[in-house]
Amino acid sequence: MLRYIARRLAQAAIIVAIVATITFALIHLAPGDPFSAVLDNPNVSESVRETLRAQYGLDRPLPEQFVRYVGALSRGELGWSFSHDRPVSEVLGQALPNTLLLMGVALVGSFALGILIALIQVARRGTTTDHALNGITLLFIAMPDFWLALLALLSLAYWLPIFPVGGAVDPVTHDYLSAGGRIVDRLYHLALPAMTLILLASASVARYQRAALLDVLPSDYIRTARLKGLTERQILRRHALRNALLPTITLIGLSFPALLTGAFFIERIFAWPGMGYAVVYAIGTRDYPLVVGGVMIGSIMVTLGSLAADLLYAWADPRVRNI
Amino acid sequence: MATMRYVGILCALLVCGCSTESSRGGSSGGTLAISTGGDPDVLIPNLLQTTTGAQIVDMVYDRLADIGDSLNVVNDRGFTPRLADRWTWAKDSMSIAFHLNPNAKWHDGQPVRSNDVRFTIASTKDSTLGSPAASVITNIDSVTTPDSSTAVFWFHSRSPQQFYDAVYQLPIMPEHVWKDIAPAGWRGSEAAKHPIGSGPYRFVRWIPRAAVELVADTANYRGAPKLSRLVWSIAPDFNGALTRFLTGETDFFPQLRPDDLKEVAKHKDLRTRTFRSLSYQFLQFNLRNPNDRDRPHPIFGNRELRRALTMAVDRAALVRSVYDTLAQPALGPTLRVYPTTDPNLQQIPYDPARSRQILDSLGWRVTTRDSMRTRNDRPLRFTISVPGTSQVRVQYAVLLQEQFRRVGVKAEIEKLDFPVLVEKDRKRTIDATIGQWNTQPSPGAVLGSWGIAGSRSTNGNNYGTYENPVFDANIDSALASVDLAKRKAYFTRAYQTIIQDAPAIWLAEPRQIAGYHSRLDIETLRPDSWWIHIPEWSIPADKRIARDKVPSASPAASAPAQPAGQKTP
Amino acid sequence: MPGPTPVSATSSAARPRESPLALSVRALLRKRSSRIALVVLAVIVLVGILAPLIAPYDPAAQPDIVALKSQSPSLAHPFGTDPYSRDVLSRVLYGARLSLVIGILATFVSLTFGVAYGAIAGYVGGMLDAVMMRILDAFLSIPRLLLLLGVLVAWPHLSIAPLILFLGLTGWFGLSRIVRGQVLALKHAEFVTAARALGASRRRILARHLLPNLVSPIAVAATIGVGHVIVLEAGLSFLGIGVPQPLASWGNIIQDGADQVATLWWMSLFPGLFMVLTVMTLNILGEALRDVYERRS
Amino acid sequence: MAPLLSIRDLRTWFYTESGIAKAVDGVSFDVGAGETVGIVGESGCGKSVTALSILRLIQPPGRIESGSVMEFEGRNLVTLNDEEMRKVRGNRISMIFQEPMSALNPVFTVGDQVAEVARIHAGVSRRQAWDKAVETLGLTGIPAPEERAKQYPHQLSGGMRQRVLIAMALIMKPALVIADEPTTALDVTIQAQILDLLMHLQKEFGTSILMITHDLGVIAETTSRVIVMYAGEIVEQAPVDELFARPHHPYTEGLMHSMPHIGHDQARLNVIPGTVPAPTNWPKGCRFFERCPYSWDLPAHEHPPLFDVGANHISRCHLAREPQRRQDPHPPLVVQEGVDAA
Repeated sequence: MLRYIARRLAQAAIIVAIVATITFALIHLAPGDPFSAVLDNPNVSESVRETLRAQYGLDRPLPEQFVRYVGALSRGELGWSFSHDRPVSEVLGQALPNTLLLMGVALVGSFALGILIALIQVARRGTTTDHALNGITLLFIAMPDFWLALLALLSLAYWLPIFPVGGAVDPVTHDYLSAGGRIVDRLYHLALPAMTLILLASASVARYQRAALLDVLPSDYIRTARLKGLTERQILRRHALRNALLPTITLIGLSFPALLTGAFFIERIFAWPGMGYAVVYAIGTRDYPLVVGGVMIGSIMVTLGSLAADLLYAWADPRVRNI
Repeated sequence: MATMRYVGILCALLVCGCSTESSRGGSSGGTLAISTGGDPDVLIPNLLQTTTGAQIVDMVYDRLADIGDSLNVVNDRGFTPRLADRWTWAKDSMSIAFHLNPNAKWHDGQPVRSNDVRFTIASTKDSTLGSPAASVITNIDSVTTPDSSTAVFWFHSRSPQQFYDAVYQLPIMPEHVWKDIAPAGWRGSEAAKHPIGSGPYRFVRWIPRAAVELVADTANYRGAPKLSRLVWSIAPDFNGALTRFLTGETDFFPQLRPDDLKEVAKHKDLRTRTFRSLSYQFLQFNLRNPNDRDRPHPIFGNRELRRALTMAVDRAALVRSVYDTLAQPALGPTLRVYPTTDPNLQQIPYDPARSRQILDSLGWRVTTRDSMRTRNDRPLRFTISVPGTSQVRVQYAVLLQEQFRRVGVKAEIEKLDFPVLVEKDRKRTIDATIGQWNTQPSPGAVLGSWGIAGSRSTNGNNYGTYENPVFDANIDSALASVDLAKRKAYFTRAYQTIIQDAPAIWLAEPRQIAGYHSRLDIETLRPDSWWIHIPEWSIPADKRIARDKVPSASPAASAPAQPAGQKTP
Repeated sequence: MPGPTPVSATSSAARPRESPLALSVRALLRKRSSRIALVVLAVIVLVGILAPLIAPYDPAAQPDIVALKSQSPSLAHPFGTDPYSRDVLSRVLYGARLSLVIGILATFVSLTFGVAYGAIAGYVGGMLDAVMMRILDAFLSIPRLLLLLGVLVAWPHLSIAPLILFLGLTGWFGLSRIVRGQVLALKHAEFVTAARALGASRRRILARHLLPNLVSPIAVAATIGVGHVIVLEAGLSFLGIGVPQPLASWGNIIQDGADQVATLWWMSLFPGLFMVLTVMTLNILGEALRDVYERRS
Repeated sequence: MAPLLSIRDLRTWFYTESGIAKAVDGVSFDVGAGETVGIVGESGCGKSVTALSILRLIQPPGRIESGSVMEFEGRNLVTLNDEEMRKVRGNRISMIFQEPMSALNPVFTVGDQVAEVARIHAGVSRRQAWDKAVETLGLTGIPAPEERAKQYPHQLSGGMRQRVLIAMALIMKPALVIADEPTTALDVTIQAQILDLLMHLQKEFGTSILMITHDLGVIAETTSRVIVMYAGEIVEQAPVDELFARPHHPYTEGLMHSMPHIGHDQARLNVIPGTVPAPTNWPKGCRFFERCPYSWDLPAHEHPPLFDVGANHISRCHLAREPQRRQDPHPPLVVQEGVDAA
């Protein structure tokens, strides 16, 4: 088991290194001097421009810049964000917890909802509920994230003003609430974005889980369970689901990129101050280091996510666990 | 005698509230949440360029004197005392001495001294800072400080607008906060993040992309403002800001569009108020080649071609489509509200047929299948750059694109983000852009955006580099003459020159619509800055809602506890 | 005594074509949902192709920017008009054409790249394969949208061709992994060693022997890929960097109405409906193809 | 004494696209308390379907036709509702299958799976159920049952897993255990151990066993009475010694001859030519007609009932009425595809 973990960690490290090269290329893909956004600002005198270029070693040959870039990366420095006048690592560091909160809640919620829908469908396989749910999940898979977010915001925050119109906290009253009040306020603001992301992500989980369950049903140990006198519901929930969850765990690993993209749009529309929102803002203001920092951290999150999913799978499947 | 009549007319035209200094007592409390679609750029009086930034700075800082609702720019009529409680003109009127109000204090408790005034003017003129306000205080030579409570402004030349130039442009900044920071470092400095002023509101907090919060300076030398807290709620874009206002999350939204009025009407506790604003919109051509500023622009360098393009656009329909009845087609780089503007300035007519003839005569023939014109196989094509977040300007661009298409001209649209657009404007690397100037009470400001000075200086606003000495000369002589009739004649001749040169297609003089919550008693919304009377706005005690009942003491966060109840003299 | 009843061998008259393609098409058509999806998709594609003929107005024309602005659906304009008085129905029909073209071309780029990369990695194997796979993992770890934005930030002003190229270049990773797996599996199959024994060149083997077996996974990736690109293009338009005006794609029609989504509901409803319908049918077909392909292999 | 289980006219049909497959077409037999009854027949003759029908585990499109009666402990299993039927399964009647490798849930420990039966039916606490499971596992001869119970199925051998299944079947001391090909998948040495275990446990708990197999050797060793099934119906039933001594139905005779006898150097096993007819349209007359060496015109169109042919010995063959036909056997009417009719 440990050997397996070690190998996977090494693989993850290589992937992150390659992503660093890709992001380095992305920076230098941009036309002109990557720091032109501030340097060409006439207010900044030529001398300041020279010092900044020297500091970032832009006047040195490309390979040397790359070494310096990777060195900085390993120390966790992601360069300087111009739109915020602060180091990128600080900006993203502040934004990351919000994204992790949103994605974490959405991950748990979408898998719970997805599995529940799959269970209902398989328990009533062949009936109209099964077909109806099939149709609905197909609809949500096909729905573009921003369109659903737009509809959710419109229907649940404007026509039926149940939820706030975005933001992580109520900008006006948050700090004056009691500690409990603050938590309620934060949850109240988290509700709609998280719900939208859950709806988006749970559709594919439901379809995937339903297929896994249907694969498991004809197997012999299900018949043995029936022989033992278990009710259909117990068979489904205890024996079938427990086995059908294994492929779903691998799905967790694969779903991170899609979840991050979904979070990306939802943060933009619900003004959720996470990493996605910061990167979109940075794109508008051509703040390359922040955009590239976002790509970097995004891919690290995805890599760690799939690594965690693999480890969870190894732990969950006894056949793999105690090799 | 002439000046008296002059002032009277201006006052009548401008819905002058002439509200006397209303007493600052009465019930204080309540929170005003202003909905805005983007962060302020920077909270430094002589560096800011966004209206949100100006709103916050005008609440945190003070000017020497306030222009008053009459917006009179000649001599010091209508100006009411602020930091300066009295001022005296030199006999030869080459200098004005301002006496500072002894009670005026900075929010950190330091007294306001004349050095602060001298420092504010000097730092703005310092080229290493590169302040955009530098170009509007060119007439001020320097400021001397004979004693700690007197600041004397020295001018290069006598002008009817001397006092206006000295007082209107810049709020006064505390020298002891800024003098040790190098100009290049101002933007990123701690002082920029926690501004200290002398105005009616203290700075509490700025959470990027979320909110800016100010709290009433209860010990202010001019008495505490009525509203105890101001919050700018920052939404990701215009749509987010509008929705937050419609759902009652915020109380005030100054940028309603005609199309939104139907929505606002659905909410019983929301009101709207239309008010005149000092802004005009235009499609600006870059007369210089974006890649090489010394050579003329291949298309817009030609005056006849610019006139042809102007004739292709049905400006009246365009303005009606975007603004319904809430705007008039702009006459030129000026406003109908200026007394010196002749309402029936001669315009280039809407005449697509004539426009096609001119384009043909200039050698731009229709050859390609999609009926687009080319000349020695270069297509008649240019890009219109607009800020992506401004729905109005995007709408203009798409409408103009179609009008140009009908005469065989291909216009492409490039949506950029506001700061990037400003950068490109400054570097003159744009073909054409849809601009809007929130100009000043003084018609003379037109030199900054259309005169040669504005074109040549690195941080001038004449992004199209339109340079016509006849235009500049007429404006200068207009500004120099005191007699209204002569002044108007010079302005009219200048406007006719620039209109016929067509450096831009003048679009609209929009009136602004503000939406506000019914519990708010709001004062006059002044055209140059609707927010200037916020300290006198109030919320009656019986109409207070949840966010008003927030304790007036500043939150647990940074700001030092304010000693409550200190009586002002 | 009646004669014994002869056992009749099951010799059917015309034996149906047994090629894998025919098999999968027949299997596909057996499912009712696939049949409906195919019909709906055919209609939408037809609409796209015939757009110029059936669209009542010129999509870019602004007949009357004052009187006809933002009209709700009416007989004259079944899908209503946009803030520039353009007919939304015509724009949605032309949008069908543009969105589908972008989807198909971008997916074509993805397929060629994906198959090439996967085939080479699978066929050559060894160290090269390991390196190529790690590079693939790296690209797969970056969400496609983020990668796209990172690239598009560098070129703010894009016309259709480069947009399609970038959409294609960021979408081939998943398929190349499948192709590699397939090639690895087939590499040692008998008929490949036989071909090599007959002296076939490596390129010939790849083209003649391996590719035909990749038809099914490629078909699956293609159908679902087109759906992805359409949604992605809509997302980019929403962020303001998609298809430039005055061209019409479903994404930028929604973007035109996004600012007044409360009042101009028809601006998001109709293009959104078409888009969801198209992507849904593509997904149904993709999944049906995948079931057929998995059951058979 | 009344039989433990008495089945009358059991009919289990499958409604497939290609017509109604009458897998079990009117089967009746009894099983006495403590008795071991064997059911033998080629695969596809309906023996497994009979077993599944007893436990009402027939999945759609299969269905137990109305009119079938299965009396067990005074109740007709056919008409019990699901709730009551569940209380019978694993508690009063349990079953062991052929494939031990896949019959255990891979993600639960062996002990848990056995204990689960006790938790459901005995309603005891988790701890008590675990102890009972370990105790029963011990009974099946698994060494160190305490440790084994904590292991997962993939860590046990085939024989060991079959013992677990037996433990699972016997933990509640059911009245009847149905063993469907319990040893077929195991290698020979293990087969004997499992059979001995079954016989030993039967004596220990007095459970009756319904032994379903195609292997006449297993029948001979373990059963007291044998039922021969062919094409969905019972063709012969007799005490085991009687059947082996005097097989009456030609199909049984054919089965006996195709058994390899140790010591005889038989070059080639005798094979019953032809295959079982399609269950969707059973032939009108005797269903073994095509493959029967003694067939004549009568069986072709008259379906033989069950005749008494000796002490407790019944056979569904017209030879009971015309024994002389047995003298002139003729080559089978059906031509074996590709095999020369030796």
